[in-house]
Amino acid sequence: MRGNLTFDVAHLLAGSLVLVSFMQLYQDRLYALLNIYALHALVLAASVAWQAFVQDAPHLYVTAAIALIFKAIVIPVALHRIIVRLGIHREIETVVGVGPTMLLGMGLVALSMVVMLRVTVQADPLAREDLAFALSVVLLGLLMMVTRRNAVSQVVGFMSLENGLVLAATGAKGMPLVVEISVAFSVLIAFIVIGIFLFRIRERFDTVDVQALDRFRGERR
Amino acid sequence: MTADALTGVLLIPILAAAIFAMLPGYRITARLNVVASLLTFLTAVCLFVVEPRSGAYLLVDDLNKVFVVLTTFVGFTTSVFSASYIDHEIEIGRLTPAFVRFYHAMYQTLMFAMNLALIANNIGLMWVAIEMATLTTVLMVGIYRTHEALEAAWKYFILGSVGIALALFGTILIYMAARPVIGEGLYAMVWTVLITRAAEFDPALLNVAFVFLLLGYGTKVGLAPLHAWLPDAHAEGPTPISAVLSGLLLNVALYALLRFKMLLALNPAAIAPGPLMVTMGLISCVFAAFMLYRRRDIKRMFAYSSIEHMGIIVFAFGMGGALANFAGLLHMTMHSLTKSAIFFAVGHIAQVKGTQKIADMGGLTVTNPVLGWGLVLGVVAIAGLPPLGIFMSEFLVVSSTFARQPWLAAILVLGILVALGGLFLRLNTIAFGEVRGPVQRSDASYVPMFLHFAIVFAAGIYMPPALVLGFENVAKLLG
Amino acid sequence: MNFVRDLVFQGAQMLLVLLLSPLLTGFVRKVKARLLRRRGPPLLQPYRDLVRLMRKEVVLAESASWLFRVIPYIVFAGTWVAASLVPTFRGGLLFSWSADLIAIIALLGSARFFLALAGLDVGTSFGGIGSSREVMIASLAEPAMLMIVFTLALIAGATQLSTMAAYMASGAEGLRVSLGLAVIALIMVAIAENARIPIDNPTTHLELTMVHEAMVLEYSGRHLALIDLSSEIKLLLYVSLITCLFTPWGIAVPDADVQALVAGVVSYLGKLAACGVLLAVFETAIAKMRVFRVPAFLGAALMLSLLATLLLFVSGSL
Amino acid sequence: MTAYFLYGVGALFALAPIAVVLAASRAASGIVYIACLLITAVLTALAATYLFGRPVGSAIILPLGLPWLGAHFRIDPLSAFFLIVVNLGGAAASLFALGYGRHEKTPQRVLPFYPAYLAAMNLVVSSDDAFSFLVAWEFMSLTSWALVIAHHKDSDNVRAGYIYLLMASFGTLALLLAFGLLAGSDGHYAFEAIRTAHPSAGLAALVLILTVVGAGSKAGIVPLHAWLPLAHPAAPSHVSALMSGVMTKVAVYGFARIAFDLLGPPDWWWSILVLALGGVTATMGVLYALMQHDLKRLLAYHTVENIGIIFIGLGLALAFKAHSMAFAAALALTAALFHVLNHSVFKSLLFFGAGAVLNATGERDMEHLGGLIHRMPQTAFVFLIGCVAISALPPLNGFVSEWLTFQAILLSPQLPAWGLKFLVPAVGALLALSAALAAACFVKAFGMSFLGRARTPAAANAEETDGNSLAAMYFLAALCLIAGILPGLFIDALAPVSQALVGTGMPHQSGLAWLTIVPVVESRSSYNGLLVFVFVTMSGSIAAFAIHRLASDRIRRGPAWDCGYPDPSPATQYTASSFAQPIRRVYGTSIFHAREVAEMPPPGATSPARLTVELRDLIWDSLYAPIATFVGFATDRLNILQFLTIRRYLTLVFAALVLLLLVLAI
Repeated sequence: MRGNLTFDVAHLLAGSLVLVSFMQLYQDRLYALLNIYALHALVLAASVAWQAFVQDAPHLYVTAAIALIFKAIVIPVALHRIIVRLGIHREIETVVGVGPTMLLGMGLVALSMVVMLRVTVQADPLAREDLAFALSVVLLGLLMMVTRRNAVSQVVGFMSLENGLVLAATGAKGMPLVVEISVAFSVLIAFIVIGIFLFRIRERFDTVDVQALDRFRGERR
Repeated sequence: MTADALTGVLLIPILAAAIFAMLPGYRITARLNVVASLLTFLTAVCLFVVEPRSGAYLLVDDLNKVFVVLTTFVGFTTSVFSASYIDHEIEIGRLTPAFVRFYHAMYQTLMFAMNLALIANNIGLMWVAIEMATLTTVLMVGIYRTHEALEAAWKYFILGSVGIALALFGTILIYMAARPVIGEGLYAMVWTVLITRAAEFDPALLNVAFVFLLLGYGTKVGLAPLHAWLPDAHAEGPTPISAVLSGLLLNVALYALLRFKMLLALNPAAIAPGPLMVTMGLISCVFAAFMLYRRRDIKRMFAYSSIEHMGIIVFAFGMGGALANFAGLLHMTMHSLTKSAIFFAVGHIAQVKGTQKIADMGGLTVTNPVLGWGLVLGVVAIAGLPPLGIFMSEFLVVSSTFARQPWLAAILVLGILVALGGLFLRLNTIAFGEVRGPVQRSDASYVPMFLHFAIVFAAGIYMPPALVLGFENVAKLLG
Repeated sequence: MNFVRDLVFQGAQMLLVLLLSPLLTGFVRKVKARLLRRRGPPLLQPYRDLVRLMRKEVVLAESASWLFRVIPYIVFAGTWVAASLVPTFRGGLLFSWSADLIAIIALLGSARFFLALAGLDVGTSFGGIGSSREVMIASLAEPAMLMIVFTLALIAGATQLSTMAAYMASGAEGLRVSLGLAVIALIMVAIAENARIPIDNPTTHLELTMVHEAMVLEYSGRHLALIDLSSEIKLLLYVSLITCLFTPWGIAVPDADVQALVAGVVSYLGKLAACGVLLAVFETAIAKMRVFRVPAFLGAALMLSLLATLLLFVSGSL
Repeated sequence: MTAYFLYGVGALFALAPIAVVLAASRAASGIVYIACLLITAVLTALAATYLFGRPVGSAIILPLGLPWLGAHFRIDPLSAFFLIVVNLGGAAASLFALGYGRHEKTPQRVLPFYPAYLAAMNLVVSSDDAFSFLVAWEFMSLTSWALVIAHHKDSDNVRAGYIYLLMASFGTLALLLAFGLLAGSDGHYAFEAIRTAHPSAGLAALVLILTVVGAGSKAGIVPLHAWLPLAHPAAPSHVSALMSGVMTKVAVYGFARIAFDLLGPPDWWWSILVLALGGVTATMGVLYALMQHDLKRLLAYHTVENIGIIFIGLGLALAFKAHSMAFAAALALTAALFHVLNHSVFKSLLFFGAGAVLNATGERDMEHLGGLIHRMPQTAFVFLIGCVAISALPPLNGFVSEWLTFQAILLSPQLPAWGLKFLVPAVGALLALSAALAAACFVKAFGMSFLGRARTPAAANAEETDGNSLAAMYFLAALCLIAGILPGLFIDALAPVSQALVGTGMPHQSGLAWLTIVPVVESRSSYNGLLVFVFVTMSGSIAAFAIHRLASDRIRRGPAWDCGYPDPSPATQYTASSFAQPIRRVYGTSIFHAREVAEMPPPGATSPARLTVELRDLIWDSLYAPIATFVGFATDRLNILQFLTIRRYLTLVFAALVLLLLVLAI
């Protein structure tokens, strides 16, 4: 019975993470996006905590805490302030419309299911389902990165991608170094956020202004 | 003793990094940098002398011995080059002493990270080390703090981060595949354990894992279409770093890829990793070859040439078989030596001419014969002309492939030819023709450059039997 | 003994072609004149011309080099040697084996090569015109000639002229289409090679129509005499060649008696006369063509000869 | 035996670094060239003693090159013959360079590469495994590339070198693929192993095609010849001579080695390919040459022509060999190889002459020369001999080898294959056409450069070239004559070669009366260059003697007659392009799309009338230009990838990921 329950709860949490990823894809305002991301991190924290509980792995609580404090609170707040500071609180420019993006997302989820469900059943079913969801989250995060023009939303995409990784890592029972990895990734994200702030990257990841790109080392034709 | 050598390879750089971070004088750190690199190299050579012992974290086998020695050797010669390069940079005020201090510390940290990645027995540790190396180089690429440098570093950083993430996902998947067989915990990530049980792993998981690892580490190797960070990072960073990037870091990532390829090859139910690697290799080779033509920045051009050669190497390993693996290994070694030597030359040339734009340099063999002919020699070597080493490896790759897969070899040959055309097109304007750009003498040290060329030349003519034996063992290991 | 006899005949042949060639030219001129209802020059006029030219001093252009003075001798020697290797009245020439038909043609080619150089030596515009047109004509005539040789050689199984003539005389081959095509082509080539109408006009001095004459415009005195003599020998050579290959009747065999030899000489003279008349009639009946129609003419010869070769495979037992 | 060669090659290689060190000093050029001369002379003598003596193969394996293979070297009759060609040419070029090289402005760009180049060519012909062969082959290209761009200030030279290197690498890669097929995937690269492995028919055909492409691009087979007329003239003249006279022969060696030796018994249709290419090459080469007015480029195009002739001979030999007609094959092969030697001799001679002219006047353009026979009589004389020889006129050597080729063609009706029966006569016609055109072309070359009146002050003030250069040229001219009048000696020397390649040699020639050569039987055909030479000389001398004695020997100098309108300006002479005009009209209108545009100023206008000739190189336009366009197009398109935003790069990564996952899913 307990096995069933653990499976169901983990399944529920992981599924919610995918759902929240879709919600992110749907957002077209920055503030709302940040809020949804906080929710994403929250679900992750819950999922990790549940895994910690299930696996009897207390160190995973650290990861859950990081997710909760750093990702659900600190980062969204910091990004919020950056948006205010840089004055870019407007609508998100998407490359592809929301509708097609959602469709693409569906396709990706289906893809990850197909890929992962080929894994033989002898592998831990929990891991198997978990991995399918994690892969979905990773792919959706990547999709977000490539369909958004705005730097902040791209960062959000990267962070949700990374959440998928943490989900996968915590789902892998007994995997060493999970905490270290989640810390390392948090540092990485911090770097990115600082980078955005330092380099005043308003519009895109790429450059401060378009003219600089044209000067770009004479390589421009 | 073995443990000493192993830990020495790691300890010397990391200690040196710590010391350099604290030492104020940049001249002394430059000298010390050379000494530390030399020591690391000598320690690495010791690995050959003493039979190594593998633990849960560190591993020495035939495969990584070659890589470690190559890495530490090029690290050493690059440090020699770096000393004279940095002197000049400070003279013209492009770098301040504080940055140089940071630079040397980072240099040793990078060496540490690469060595760690190479001798790590744990795939998680290997991942960590490679990411550490990546982040270190990001910092070094941006060291000039010009707009372009920061931009290149930023691009490298973002693309690298995604690569990191993908590689990690692959690593997790490998663990997941190994866990039911080996059991939970550390040993499911230990390479020596994984390799013995690989046949029992779940093939579907392995497949997905390999896709992620191929893309994740492939980003570091610079395979097209994941290469985008590479040309800019090479072009905008300090030249010693370009040399290390092309000569070493790409190899380290490739090493990781090879490890996982071996793992996959042992599982008969999993997809063959060969065709994937062959495809990526061919795409990279042909793509980079065409990209050479429109280059206006000399360092970026050679960066694309690195992509091309990485493509060839990955192709060779993808083809597999004793001959192709041998060729791939040889090609990798030769490419490391040649490309870093080319960057040594290019660094001095850029300093003499005060620019990296090809249009502003010309007739170099007239104004600076040694540098100019050095570059000519380098391009001749990298284009795969005899009697230099790359010719031998290309000969082996192509001729051994053609009998098996004629079309693949034909495409590869096309790439090689197109690349040769691109390289010589630019070489002609740089080395020959009318003199363009400022004319000044270069008082740089040519020793590292010609040392590399001498080795490459010698290898093209005569390979010592011991070396051959070593390579053959590795080739067998790679299957 | 045989050797001495053969040597004597070889010498006789050499002298014969040398002595007879001006006569042939004179004969053709005479017949042509008669056809045009003129009286024409005497039959022996070419000999007189040669002797007079030889006695005159040479007026040499200031820009002429040593080569210019040597070339007449080379041209003469080459042509003469070539002509002396073509059987006239008696087959089995002693030195026949020193050069086969291909070599004979190449010898004539050498002569033309040097003559064309002579046209350029002084550095005048007319010399250039002559040379450049000559080499253009030769570039078509020579391959045609070689293809004819090819046809004949395939039929006779040899390129050795004595062997070929003997084979033809034996009548083993009978009539063949290829032979017919070859003889037409050979006549066309011969006309071109000897600078006859309609390719060139040996008597013209109208500047823009000259080919051969333009080339030798700067020659005078003994040099001119040699060059004229060479052209005359060449005409004789081609006539001998055509007759010995296609009308080999009467040519004495190597060990023939006196009677046969006399018959050989007589028949040879008869053939010469017949050819001379035919040539004269032909030249009178036709107008000179424009220089740039020459390629079509010679191209036709080349095609005919190639066709002759290919037809051999179809019709013959080869 | 082989060891001595390797010592020689080693000595040549050792000269290269010495030359680098010495380059600055004045004596460098002398030292290097004398050393090269000595070494190559010794090597020639060695190879000759080998070929004339009792040839036994001796192999040497050095622990160099491919590790588990070693570098194999072996001298057999074929390589010995080509060693003679290489070293003879090398010796002559070194001798010539003793004088010519003194005028070199940047000796440091020539001297180090020159001995290495010679050494590489020696290595190609003596190597006995695929790897050494290709290393030497490509190294030969590389060193000659360096020599081509020795005068790099002229951007045309650099461009020529670029195209050359590309084409050379293309050829090497084709050969590499060929060897890859021959060696199989296990890498049996030694020739010994390749010989015993009999490839299947399809594989052998592919190898042959690759060999034709690989060796042919080096030799200058049309349409792979494009680099040749650019690169050969760009090098210093003694190097041009080596490239044209010798290196193309090394390429022929490569072809002969693979097609006759390594590949086993041939298929008859291979010869169709080789013959057709040979015929087209011969004709196109000479037609191209006729359109040139750069003396050295004209010579380079003639190399293309002669390579065509050689390949015709090789193709015939293949055809005969495929039908087991060993004697005919021996005849064709001997003809081809003899032409190899002959061409190397007279082409070197001609390039030396062109070099002497270039040194004396600074001009390669024939439109700026003229009248040099007055200023440089000796150079003119030897150049004339070269011209006669290359035009295949008796009694010099060029004629003999073409004559032998014709004799081989005449044996072709005995071939059973119908395709060959028809093709060979057509090829014969092309051969005849190219011979006739070659004569025309050399009338032009010699006439425009040496005859007539000087067209420029440079030509008017030229000085006779130096003694060393003249000695080299006289030496080669003498060789032309000797090979022309005593061909039997050379044919006999070639007997072991054809013995080795097609199973039999031509009948022994030296014992025949009067030194005649008889390819098959005497009643069929025979040729005696000596007698022809003696007859012509005698009759010419007798005529001269008789006329001078009996008639007149007086000479008066006067102005030229020129139909009464002599013009003192040298500009009224025929120029090179006007000389070629009739031929251009006949052949060029279709092959080169030649067009003459006449600009006539209206009456009263003072501007000069102009006649411009437009030629199009259709092979370049239809084969090379599209490639260049394609590369340009592809690079332009792909170059966009350099300027994408990070997001787009990420999209690429994303696409790759999704694609690979899709592959897994399906």
